[in-house]
Amino acid sequence: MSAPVDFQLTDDQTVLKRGIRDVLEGRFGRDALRAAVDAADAADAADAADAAGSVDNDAAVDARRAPRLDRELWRALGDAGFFSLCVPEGAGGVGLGLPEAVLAFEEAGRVLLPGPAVATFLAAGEVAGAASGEVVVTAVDGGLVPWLAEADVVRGDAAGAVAVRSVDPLTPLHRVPDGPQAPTGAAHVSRATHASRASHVSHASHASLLVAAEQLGSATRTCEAAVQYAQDREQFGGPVGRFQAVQHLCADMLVRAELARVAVYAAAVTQDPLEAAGAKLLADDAAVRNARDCLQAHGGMGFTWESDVHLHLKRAWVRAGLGHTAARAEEELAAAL
Amino acid sequence: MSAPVDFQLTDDQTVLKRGIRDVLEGRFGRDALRAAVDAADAADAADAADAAGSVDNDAAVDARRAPRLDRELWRALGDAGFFSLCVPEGAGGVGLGLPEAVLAFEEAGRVLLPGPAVATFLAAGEVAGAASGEVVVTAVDGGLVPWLAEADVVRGDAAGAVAVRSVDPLTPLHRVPDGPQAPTGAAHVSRATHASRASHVSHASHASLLVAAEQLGSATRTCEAAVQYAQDREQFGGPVGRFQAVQHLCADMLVRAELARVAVYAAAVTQDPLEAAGAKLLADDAAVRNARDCLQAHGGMGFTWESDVHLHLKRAWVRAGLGHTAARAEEELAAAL
Amino acid sequence: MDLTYTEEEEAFREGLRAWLADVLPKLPAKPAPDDWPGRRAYDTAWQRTLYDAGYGEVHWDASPTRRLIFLEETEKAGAPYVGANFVGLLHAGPTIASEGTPEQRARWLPPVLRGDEVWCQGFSEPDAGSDLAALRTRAWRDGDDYVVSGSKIWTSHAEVADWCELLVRTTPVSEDAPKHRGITWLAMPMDAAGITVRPLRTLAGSAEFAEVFLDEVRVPVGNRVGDENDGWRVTMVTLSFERGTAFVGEVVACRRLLGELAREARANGCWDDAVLRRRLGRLSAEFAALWRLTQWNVSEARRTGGVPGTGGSVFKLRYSHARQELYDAAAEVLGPGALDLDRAWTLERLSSLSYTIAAGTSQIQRNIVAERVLGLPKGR
Amino acid sequence: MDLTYTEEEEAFREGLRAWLADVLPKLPAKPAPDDWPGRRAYDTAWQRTLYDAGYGEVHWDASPTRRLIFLEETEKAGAPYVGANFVGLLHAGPTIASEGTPEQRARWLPPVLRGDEVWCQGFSEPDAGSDLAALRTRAWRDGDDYVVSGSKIWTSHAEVADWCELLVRTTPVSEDAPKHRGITWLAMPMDAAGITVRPLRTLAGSAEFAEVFLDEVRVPVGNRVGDENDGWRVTMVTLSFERGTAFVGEVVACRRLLGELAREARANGCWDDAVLRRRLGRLSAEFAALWRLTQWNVSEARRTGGVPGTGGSVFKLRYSHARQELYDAAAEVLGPGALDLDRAWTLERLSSLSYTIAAGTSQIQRNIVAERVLGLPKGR
Repeated sequence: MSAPVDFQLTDDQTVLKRGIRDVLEGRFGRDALRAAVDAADAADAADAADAAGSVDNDAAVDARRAPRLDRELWRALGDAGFFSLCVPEGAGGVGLGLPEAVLAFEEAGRVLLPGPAVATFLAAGEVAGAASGEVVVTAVDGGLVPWLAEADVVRGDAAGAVAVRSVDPLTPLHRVPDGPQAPTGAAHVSRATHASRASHVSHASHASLLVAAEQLGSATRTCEAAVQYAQDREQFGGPVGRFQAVQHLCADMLVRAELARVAVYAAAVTQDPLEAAGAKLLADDAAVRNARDCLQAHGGMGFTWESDVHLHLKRAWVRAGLGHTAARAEEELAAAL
Repeated sequence: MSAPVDFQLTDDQTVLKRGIRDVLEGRFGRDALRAAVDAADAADAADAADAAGSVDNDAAVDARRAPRLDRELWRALGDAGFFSLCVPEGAGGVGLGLPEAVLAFEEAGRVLLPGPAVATFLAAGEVAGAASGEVVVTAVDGGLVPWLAEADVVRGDAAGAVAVRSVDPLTPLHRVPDGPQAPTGAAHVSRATHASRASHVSHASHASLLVAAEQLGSATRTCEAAVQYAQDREQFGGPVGRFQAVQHLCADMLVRAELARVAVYAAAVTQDPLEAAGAKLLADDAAVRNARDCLQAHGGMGFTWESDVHLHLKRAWVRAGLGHTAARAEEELAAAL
Repeated sequence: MDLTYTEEEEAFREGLRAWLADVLPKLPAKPAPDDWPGRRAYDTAWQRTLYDAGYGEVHWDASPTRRLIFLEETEKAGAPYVGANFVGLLHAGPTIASEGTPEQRARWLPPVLRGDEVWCQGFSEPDAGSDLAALRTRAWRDGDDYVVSGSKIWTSHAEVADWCELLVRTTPVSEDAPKHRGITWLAMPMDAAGITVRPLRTLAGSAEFAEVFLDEVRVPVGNRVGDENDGWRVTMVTLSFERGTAFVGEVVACRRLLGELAREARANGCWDDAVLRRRLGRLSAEFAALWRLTQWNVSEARRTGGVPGTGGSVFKLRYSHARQELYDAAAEVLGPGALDLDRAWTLERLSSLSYTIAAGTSQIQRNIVAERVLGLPKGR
Repeated sequence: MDLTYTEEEEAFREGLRAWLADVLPKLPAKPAPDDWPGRRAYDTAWQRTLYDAGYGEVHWDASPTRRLIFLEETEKAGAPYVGANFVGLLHAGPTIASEGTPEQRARWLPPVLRGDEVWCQGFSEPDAGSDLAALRTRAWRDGDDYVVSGSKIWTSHAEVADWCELLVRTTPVSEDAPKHRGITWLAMPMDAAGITVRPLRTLAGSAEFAEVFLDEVRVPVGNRVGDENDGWRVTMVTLSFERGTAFVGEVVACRRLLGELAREARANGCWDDAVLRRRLGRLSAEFAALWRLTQWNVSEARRTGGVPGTGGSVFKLRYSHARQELYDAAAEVLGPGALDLDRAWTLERLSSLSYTIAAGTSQIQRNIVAERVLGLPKGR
């Protein structure tokens, strides 16, 4: 007798997810995260000093020292098979599917992994060196280009891109002024192989889905962080987590994260572009609103630079602008009704 | 030294508001409200029986027995000066202003006064008999006509109006099919005196504001009812009002009602059409959401026919469709930015 | 993670579809909403039809996927709802199947499956709503009987039920006996002396529920399921069952309603309103995800070998609000038509107001999620 | 109900406008955000300018309407904010004015009005945020001094302040001395030995606040305002003051920001997006009503002859969320620009994240409204 519908992680998937979490937490745990933030911070301060000492021109702005991508981490992820997860075994990859990919990106979102991981992942098998983490690939996405200065390969037309002082200290951004808002990973492919039109559609849809998976990881993490803080923080003679107001805040966070989870996982299984758009919509919502609620649960402590909550919120804002925006997802879903 | 800005009720206004409340509660207290609901209910049941025994045709639908307007109550309100509050003293009215009118309509909304009070009030001084409550005036408003069958005078073009089985047991409704969605009390004035164009604009704005005042009264009442129930109802060994979840529900209700209150009062003082549109927007929101939250605070008890909560919700839905709808108010406010 | 159906399951689906296509057109006209004997007859006849075709036991099927397929296909085909059989098939039945003696199972389960007997539920009381364990209906032993006095509320189909699954207090609340102890589960015959049923009208104007007054009603001790004073535990089996698969059909229904709403919006011109259109798009994503969450919870329940757990609270929280939002969106699409009780949407909107209250308010559900799922300290 | 201004008030407004038009263009350039001595100098110079022109005492004016006009007109004209003078003018000053001895008032108030001395606030502690009364910084008597040890957090302008209004615990918490008793209010000179100030960086990247560490700092007993152990009552005067008129300028600012946002939306094309346009329309209604609520609360306060009461909680609850919603709408208007720290909106959006937390979280505000305004039983 064959297996019935089983919309749960297989044992292999659970092991894989755990393994990726171990790699990521080992290579990019909290200390590494804060070190990266401090480094980006120092670069920003140096830029500010430069800017103060020079006339304001585009060249100066462009020269801003963005946070450095940790190439060693990138190669380590490549070695662990992170980027080649969906590359066929015959082509040297791990040969797994989109469901495994969303689990990996969920973990990446959880630890706030910096770098254009989605673009590099989608380039693996198409751009030489991407799968191994030797070559860093980014893509023009909705008028934004993350990590343009650090990337070896840029997909899409980044002509005229201007550096932006990014709200997320770990995601340097460029804007492509007035360009067509090309969907992620699609349309103009430069410095890279061309792909078929159908592949463009699935690229765009997969990119949205993988970003959604990152949002899911972040939403889950901020929910856990709020719960942890509510258990630890004492006010009015006991943990604040015994107050219904805090309990209900946390409960709503879990509901958002769990709804996003099934949407992301199901879209990965069905590969239905509409389900991917819906997953992005719900995951954006979960990541942004959970980060906000996590901050609220933390009170003043969440407002400090030392807390990680703001890093989740800022990254969630950046990701909400990549792939399907809410407006686009809603319109596509409505059109299909 | 003259008085500084004093955005509070004057002593006279407080006395007036109290007096109107006494009249309304004396003439249309809770027993009268429930008797009116029962009567409307019996009429509806009779209609249903008729409908079951006949072929479905427009004549049968039109013959539906709507709730009867209490003419005695209407005349009593007229005697108390309710409808002639803003009619100049020289013309036999009370000679007060719009601020006093919104206080009166707030009280009317509080007790769920049935009947086309806003249209009759606005017709006082223009339509003979309206001021005294002898003549009942209704108006075509956004495709709806409340109390068409009972009204003596209809303002606006109600040609082809079709009876609707109204969700609010105390507000019979007709729809004007596919007609232009004329603003309240405006455009085509039939069986009544004509008025100038400027007067139309202020009519429409005043109508929205008076409906908003009714919504405010309802929002205040449901907030009070929720608080009362939370104090009385015991669950888990004490009043449910000691639970933060219930406390915060009630606090949010108060915030909505108080914001609507200052918006309605200020619009009455300034007579600014934009402030009136904003007041309608906030008062609709307060009335509908407070009724919903009041129902939630009441739990299962709020879901019974015997509770008054649903009467507030249903009336609030009807009022939200009269005068400025949310979409129209938002667009007008945006256009002025 | 797998969302494909096995050949067996697909065969089950195909067979069911074919059977529904054959049998549904032959059904008699639906009875009027307030014709309780007529509704009982209609609903039990449908259960008998299912039983004769081999689908009678589908709610108790070991395969949750088959249950899912059954609920999905019957909803899509517009088949009758479980109706008067609800408590028997989805509450009392599973409780008896899990906790009853072999004799009790033999006595009560087959008539439910055949549509011969109808059950109602006597749990809630006027003073024990969210705080169900605070129930006060008393029962004391008198020979081989329990003698029961008190009152119950929100009882569906009380007028036409044969049996009532009844929670009674057999030990008064005290220091030694906290309120969750001292409760006992009884099967009460609805024709016993001392039972008065009074219809309870809801804000939707209908009398879907009743109050049941009990004045020294005698219930044989043999009608007790589980031990005396162990009724809370026995009940919890039923309640988690309720929160698990009970909503499958409703999610399918919501997705259908959303489609109807889009058609209406396109027809009446308000599809051009971007605010409304995007709102419908978002609801589409929500209900698609709720459908996946159902599959997730069912898969999880099968894995853990038991009834669905706290995942049901997560589902119910989001579902109940999303369904209310659906009707709010519908009201925008209908415009003035949203005030018309002759539009089915209007009555459904009114009914939906209970979704965030019935079977545990959203506030209670959040408490459950916070304390049992997230492990936050007991609320205060 | 009256919203017209008297001739006197209109004359005050006209005079103020003319004076601002004359004086504002002559102001020096604004100092950099992290140039604390520069900011102190700029802010105190502005206060001195106000003082010399007869506006120095406007925050303490008996006429709340004049305060309202002052805050409205200075915001509209783009005048400097109260800045480093905030605590002196709006917290410590009013407290001393209300609770201090004649000698204390003579010592501390004139330098605040003249912009000679700057105050900071030492209330919050790392372990006493929402539960302010749980503060642990200890003070014990030693001769004519209190000796103070502990730490404070969220202290603005600590680096450049002359004085700190400090809350300390003078009696340990016990059965006999609940936490709200046993607190004392002290004016601590910031140049005393034992004080360490460490900048506290916020998520916006700036160091608007500091932590203040106190290691056996000696504060003369004569610097105590109010009785020993009566500091909680003394403090409440200040806190309700803070929640009353402190937001007038901000509401005016929000209405200006909304106008700027509409202009930007019209320029960049997203005005065609009905979802966004209607959102801005709704926010316009909200801020108009919040402005009216300010006038309402101020009028009420004057009538009751005291500082604004619980109406401030209603205001703060709605205002803090509405302002966050304004920045969310701004982010939609700006699109990718909302991720750019060089757009002023982005930093302001980050700062606004504290609005629902600082000076009493929204959760605490709802408790206050529920218990003190609505009279619900003490929460649990």
